[in-house]
Amino acid sequence: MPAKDIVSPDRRSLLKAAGAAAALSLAGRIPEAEAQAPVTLRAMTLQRAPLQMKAYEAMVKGFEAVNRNIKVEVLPVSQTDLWPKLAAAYAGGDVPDLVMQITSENAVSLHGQGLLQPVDDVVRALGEADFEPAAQNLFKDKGSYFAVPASNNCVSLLWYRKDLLGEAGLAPPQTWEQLVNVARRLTKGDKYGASMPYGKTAMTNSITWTLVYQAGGRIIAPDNSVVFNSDATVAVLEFLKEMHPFMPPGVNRYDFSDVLNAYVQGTSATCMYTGRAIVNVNNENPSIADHISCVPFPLRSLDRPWWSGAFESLIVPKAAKNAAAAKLFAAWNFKLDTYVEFINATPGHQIPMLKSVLASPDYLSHPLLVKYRKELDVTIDTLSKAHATAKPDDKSPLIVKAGEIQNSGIFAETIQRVVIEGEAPRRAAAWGQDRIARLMRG
Amino acid sequence: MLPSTLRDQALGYALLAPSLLLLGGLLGWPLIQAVLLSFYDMHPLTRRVIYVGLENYTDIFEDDMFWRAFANNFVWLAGSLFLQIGGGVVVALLLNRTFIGRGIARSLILFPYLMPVLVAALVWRWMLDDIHGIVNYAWIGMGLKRIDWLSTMPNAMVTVIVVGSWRVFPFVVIAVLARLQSIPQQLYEAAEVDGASRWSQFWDVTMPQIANVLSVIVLLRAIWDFREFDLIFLMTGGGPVIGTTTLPLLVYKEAFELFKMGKALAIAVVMMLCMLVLIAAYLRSVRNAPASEEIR
Amino acid sequence: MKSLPMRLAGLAATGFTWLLVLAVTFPLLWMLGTAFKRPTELFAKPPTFFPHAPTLQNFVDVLEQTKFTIYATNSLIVATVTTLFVLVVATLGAHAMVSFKLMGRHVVARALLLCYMLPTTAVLIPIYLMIAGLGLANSLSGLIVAYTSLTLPFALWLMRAFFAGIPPEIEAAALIDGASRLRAFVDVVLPQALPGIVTTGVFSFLICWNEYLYSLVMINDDRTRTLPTGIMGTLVNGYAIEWGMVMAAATMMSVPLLLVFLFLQRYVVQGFGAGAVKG
Amino acid sequence: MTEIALKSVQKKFGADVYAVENLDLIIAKGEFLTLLGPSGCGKTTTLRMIAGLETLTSGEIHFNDKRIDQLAPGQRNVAMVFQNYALYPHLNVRGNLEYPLKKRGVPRDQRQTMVAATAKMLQIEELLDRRPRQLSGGQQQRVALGRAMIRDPAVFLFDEPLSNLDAQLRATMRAELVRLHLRLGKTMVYVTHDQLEAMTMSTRIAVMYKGRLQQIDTPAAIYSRPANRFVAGFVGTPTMNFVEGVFSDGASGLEFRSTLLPTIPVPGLSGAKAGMAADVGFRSEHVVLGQGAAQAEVSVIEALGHETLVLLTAGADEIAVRTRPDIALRVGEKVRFDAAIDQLHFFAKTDGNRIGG
Repeated sequence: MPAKDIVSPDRRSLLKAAGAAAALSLAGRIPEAEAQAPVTLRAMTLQRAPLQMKAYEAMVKGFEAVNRNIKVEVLPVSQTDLWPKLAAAYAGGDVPDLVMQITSENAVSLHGQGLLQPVDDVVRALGEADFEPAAQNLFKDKGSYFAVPASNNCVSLLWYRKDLLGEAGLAPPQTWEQLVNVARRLTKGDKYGASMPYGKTAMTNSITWTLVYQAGGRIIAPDNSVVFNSDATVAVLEFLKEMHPFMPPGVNRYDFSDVLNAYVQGTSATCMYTGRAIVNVNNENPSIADHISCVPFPLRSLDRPWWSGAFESLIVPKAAKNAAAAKLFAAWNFKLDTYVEFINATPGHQIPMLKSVLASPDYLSHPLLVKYRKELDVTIDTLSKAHATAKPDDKSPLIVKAGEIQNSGIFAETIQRVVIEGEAPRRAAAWGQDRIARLMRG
Repeated sequence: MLPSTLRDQALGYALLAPSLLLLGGLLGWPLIQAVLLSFYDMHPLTRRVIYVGLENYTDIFEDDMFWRAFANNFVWLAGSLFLQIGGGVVVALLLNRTFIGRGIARSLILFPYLMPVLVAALVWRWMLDDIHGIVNYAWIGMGLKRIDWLSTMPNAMVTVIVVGSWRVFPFVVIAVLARLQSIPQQLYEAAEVDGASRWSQFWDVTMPQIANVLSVIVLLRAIWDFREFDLIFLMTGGGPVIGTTTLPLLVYKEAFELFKMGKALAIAVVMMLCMLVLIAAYLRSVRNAPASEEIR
Repeated sequence: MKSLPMRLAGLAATGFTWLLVLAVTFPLLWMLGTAFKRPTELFAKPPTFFPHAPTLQNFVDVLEQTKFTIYATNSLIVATVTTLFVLVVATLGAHAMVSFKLMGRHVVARALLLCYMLPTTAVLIPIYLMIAGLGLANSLSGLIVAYTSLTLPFALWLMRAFFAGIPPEIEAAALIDGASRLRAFVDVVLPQALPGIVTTGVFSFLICWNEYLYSLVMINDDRTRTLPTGIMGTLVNGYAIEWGMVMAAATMMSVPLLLVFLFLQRYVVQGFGAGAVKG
Repeated sequence: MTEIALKSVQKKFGADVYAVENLDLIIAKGEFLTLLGPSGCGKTTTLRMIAGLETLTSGEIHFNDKRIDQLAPGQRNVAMVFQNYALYPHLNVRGNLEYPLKKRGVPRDQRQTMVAATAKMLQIEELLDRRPRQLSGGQQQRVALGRAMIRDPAVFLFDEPLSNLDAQLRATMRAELVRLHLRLGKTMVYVTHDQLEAMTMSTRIAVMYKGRLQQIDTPAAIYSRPANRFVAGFVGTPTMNFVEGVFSDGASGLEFRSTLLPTIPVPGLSGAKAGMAADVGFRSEHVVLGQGAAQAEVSVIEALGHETLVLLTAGADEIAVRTRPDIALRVGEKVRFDAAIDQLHFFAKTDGNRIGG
């Protein structure tokens, strides 16, 4: 496929993605036969808000126009359903060719089971050096990339209401202790101080890592032993229990959407969430749009900073039937115009993982990002210091069962035991330890 | 030409064949597979299959999660049966009277049964919403303390039982109502002549007449409720903690969240054995019920 | 003429009955009310029962922002095809079981009962493996196969009870009048079984329309999702539950069904009484 | 006209339950034969085997000289009227009458004339457009008859067709069926447990019990010379009186002794011999009150108007007596009675068979 076919006269599309796709095909990665036969590419995605789906449509349209023999089907899946879906898909031999925006724990686990194809060619074609260093570090195992870093989002933020904190004379909290205080002070009648997840949900499971790391603990030690039952975990459980009365009554069932909703609707004065708060507040409750801001999520102790990023990536399963086409489309994901359209479908939520895009005016010119430039900078800054939960620092080995652990629901259950059933944190931590150990054995 | 009897038999088998083939292929074979695979360790992603003998079974019997789910299953079953049968009989008795708008009332009462499970779950979740739910609004309006209906115990279990019973009690109403309508009026007249009170008319005339139908309904509902998945999953997802995790939910969790297919199937097999006991009881009760000569 | 206290008691009972009926139908009414409310009214205190300013916006949003029509079409296809297929198979099978004295029919009846009562979750995994093996994973045909496994035992069971209730002399008379067995079945047995067929059809359609677990596990593709998983996936497990939209979707998913039911009520109630309970 | 011959017909249900056991039966051309017996005696099974609705376990059935037991019901040219009429509920009367004609490929216009003629004959013309459930029992009965007649079958089979009608209508229909038989002259087989129907309508009656044929004869012969104790007891109202006793040798030859009746001399009763236990049977109309050696107490008096039934008790025995309506008796009164000596029937205690001619 000659390169000039791909390059549209549009200035923005002259950028690297198209070039990368061309490089891939020119390098003869697509066998002649496959290039000729019509192929349906099944690409699963975990980001599926309506505007994101629209952005995908545009992305696919552009891709199909160039690669006339490839049809792309985008399969949206919720975070909660991902694991069952994958189980069913693998068990049934009906594996997607590409999974987009999969969070790092899940990508690492699939890699740990030896289920992923190396994607070095895609990463190299896009320019390895352009990726954030943490991402390079995370997805490169034994010298080879098992996932293409795609975007990041930062749940490790605390959104707060400037007006409410100001009225109460409170500063944005930096430590757990301060957060408890803020939450307590702002809880009055139907208004609550904070919003965090306590449900048996994906969000509860995913933030537990962060809190344990912040408390100085780990879940899996570098030697792969389970160390969940620690003082740090107990501290986390106690913190969550202390916070619980300052949250809306339904918090025991909260997942991502509920946590954010409580803040957006004005029910809670603060919430733990990604930059999506920006767009949701502006769409659903503009009356508070001028009063929102965020800080990095408070730490247990200021001398031990730890924040997490989702490190969403693109992966190509080994069992994919159209791996070459999948890689081609993976590279196409980064074609600047549609990439930015996708990222900014939820402005502030998805943060590009390519340095060049992060600095590009195409990205930064979105009106909401202009308006909330300060909050965006907090997000970007926090993410630059953030790690993936499956690799809490650059030196640690990958926790190859991170996905299994997170999806098992053990975290949420441990928390619920303490907060809802009133079990002693130490006992609950021991229970969680035992469950995780069983899981690691299996 | 075949003799007519043989031709008839052949035709009979031909008519039955599609049913038998489909049942065998779609249920018989998977059932055998389920039992076989329960002796294996099976990972759905890697499709690695290792024979482990009885390990899955010893595993679940040693696991307190299993026993909690087992207990939950029976709490759910007993609660649901009690509510839907009790409620169903009461409503059937009320609807059996002559009153204004009886026809409409009889139609309306059936609606919950026809509501898709998902719709039922969503409507109730909305009504039970912590802040904006109508239930809590009314509850607090009556001067009562706000209640967390779905995420503390025992509230969550009670709530799913109430919602589950709300959804299926019309089944009991219709079945009982049909029976009530066939009770000869003379029996009541005789009782009245004998000076029986309303209450004793109910116990001495009505109950014996509907007892047979009731016993069949109880078992039928028991068998269906025992395996209920959708409603509980959609209402609570098995939470809080594992407060409303019944065996079907545990099977789902083991298979699709923890990836222990073998263990999940072992639990399913144990469930099936429990069901067999219920089915045996059902068969016996049907055999004793004079109205039905269906199964002999 | 009844005495005054008796009449008062009767009146009280009637009042209580209606109160109960309204309480039972309240969730349905609340769903309808919510579906027509604007977001501001949704969270109003005190809550309103009848929307002050009814709007169709929620419905428009559901239809425009989600693939509701696609999900509904899929559900309709899956439920209709499964129901028709199962009705044909079960009608023939039930007739064979009731009016042919086949060897082993009692064994078949037992086996049928067992199938009828199997826990779905137990065979979910093997059935899924089988459907995937047939290359039907992630397709409507795969769901049709799965739903056949759910509805066929039930349909056979119900239908068998209905056929058993048809006087055998009617078929015998047709045979003597010169009809073949098949002809007699078509001419005189089938018309008698019609209420049973309608009832069975309604219930099997309901089962398919409602089913959640198989659809959740089997379908990845948004374009082949059915209503329950589609609504759950886009409106509930999304990034924000918009109750107005959820209730609008729920309304569209359930109300047509309720109307169809009202239309067929006579048959269906008969079906409950006759088949479902007799076992 | 068709002669029906059943040759060693057997019907087994399950491993060893005989519904019909070794039945040999010839039904003559144009005969009205009734299969009479209590429920479960095999009479309906026999009829259904003739119709082709039941298969034979062994044996053969012939219509004239043609073996038909392997033929489908529709190929036997029989018509059947069922107890519950078995009208097709979804067809109107016209449709019901037409159905057998359609199945035989009778052209439309011909069908219409035949329906009209049959309806006229049975006086159901105004019912032609009604559905069966809109008809009374008697009307349904006529339609069922019409459906049987309309195609002029070789054999008519009736399975208790009158049992769902009320008493008055039943009497009317009995007469009508007899007329129908006379007019059509077809071979008819009629199943009933009602002896009145059997006695009034039949050319011959075949009494069945426990799957076996007990006796086949004209109604008069069945009544006056029952072949065994079962037939004797089953036919006749009130039931024949039975008294237990033993044969013994007396002064003037063989005698029958019982506790209740005076010794009855029965010299030359073939098949009886001294020491043999037997029952003596005599019908209620053959008892004479106010004379004789036997004595009993009056326990019940039923005045029927044209006659009076009296029930006597003597020890464990009960004796029914038909007598004139003007008799003056009181309950509790002791009376003498006698049984007409030439109207006695003896049945062996061992097998219940009739002793002597």
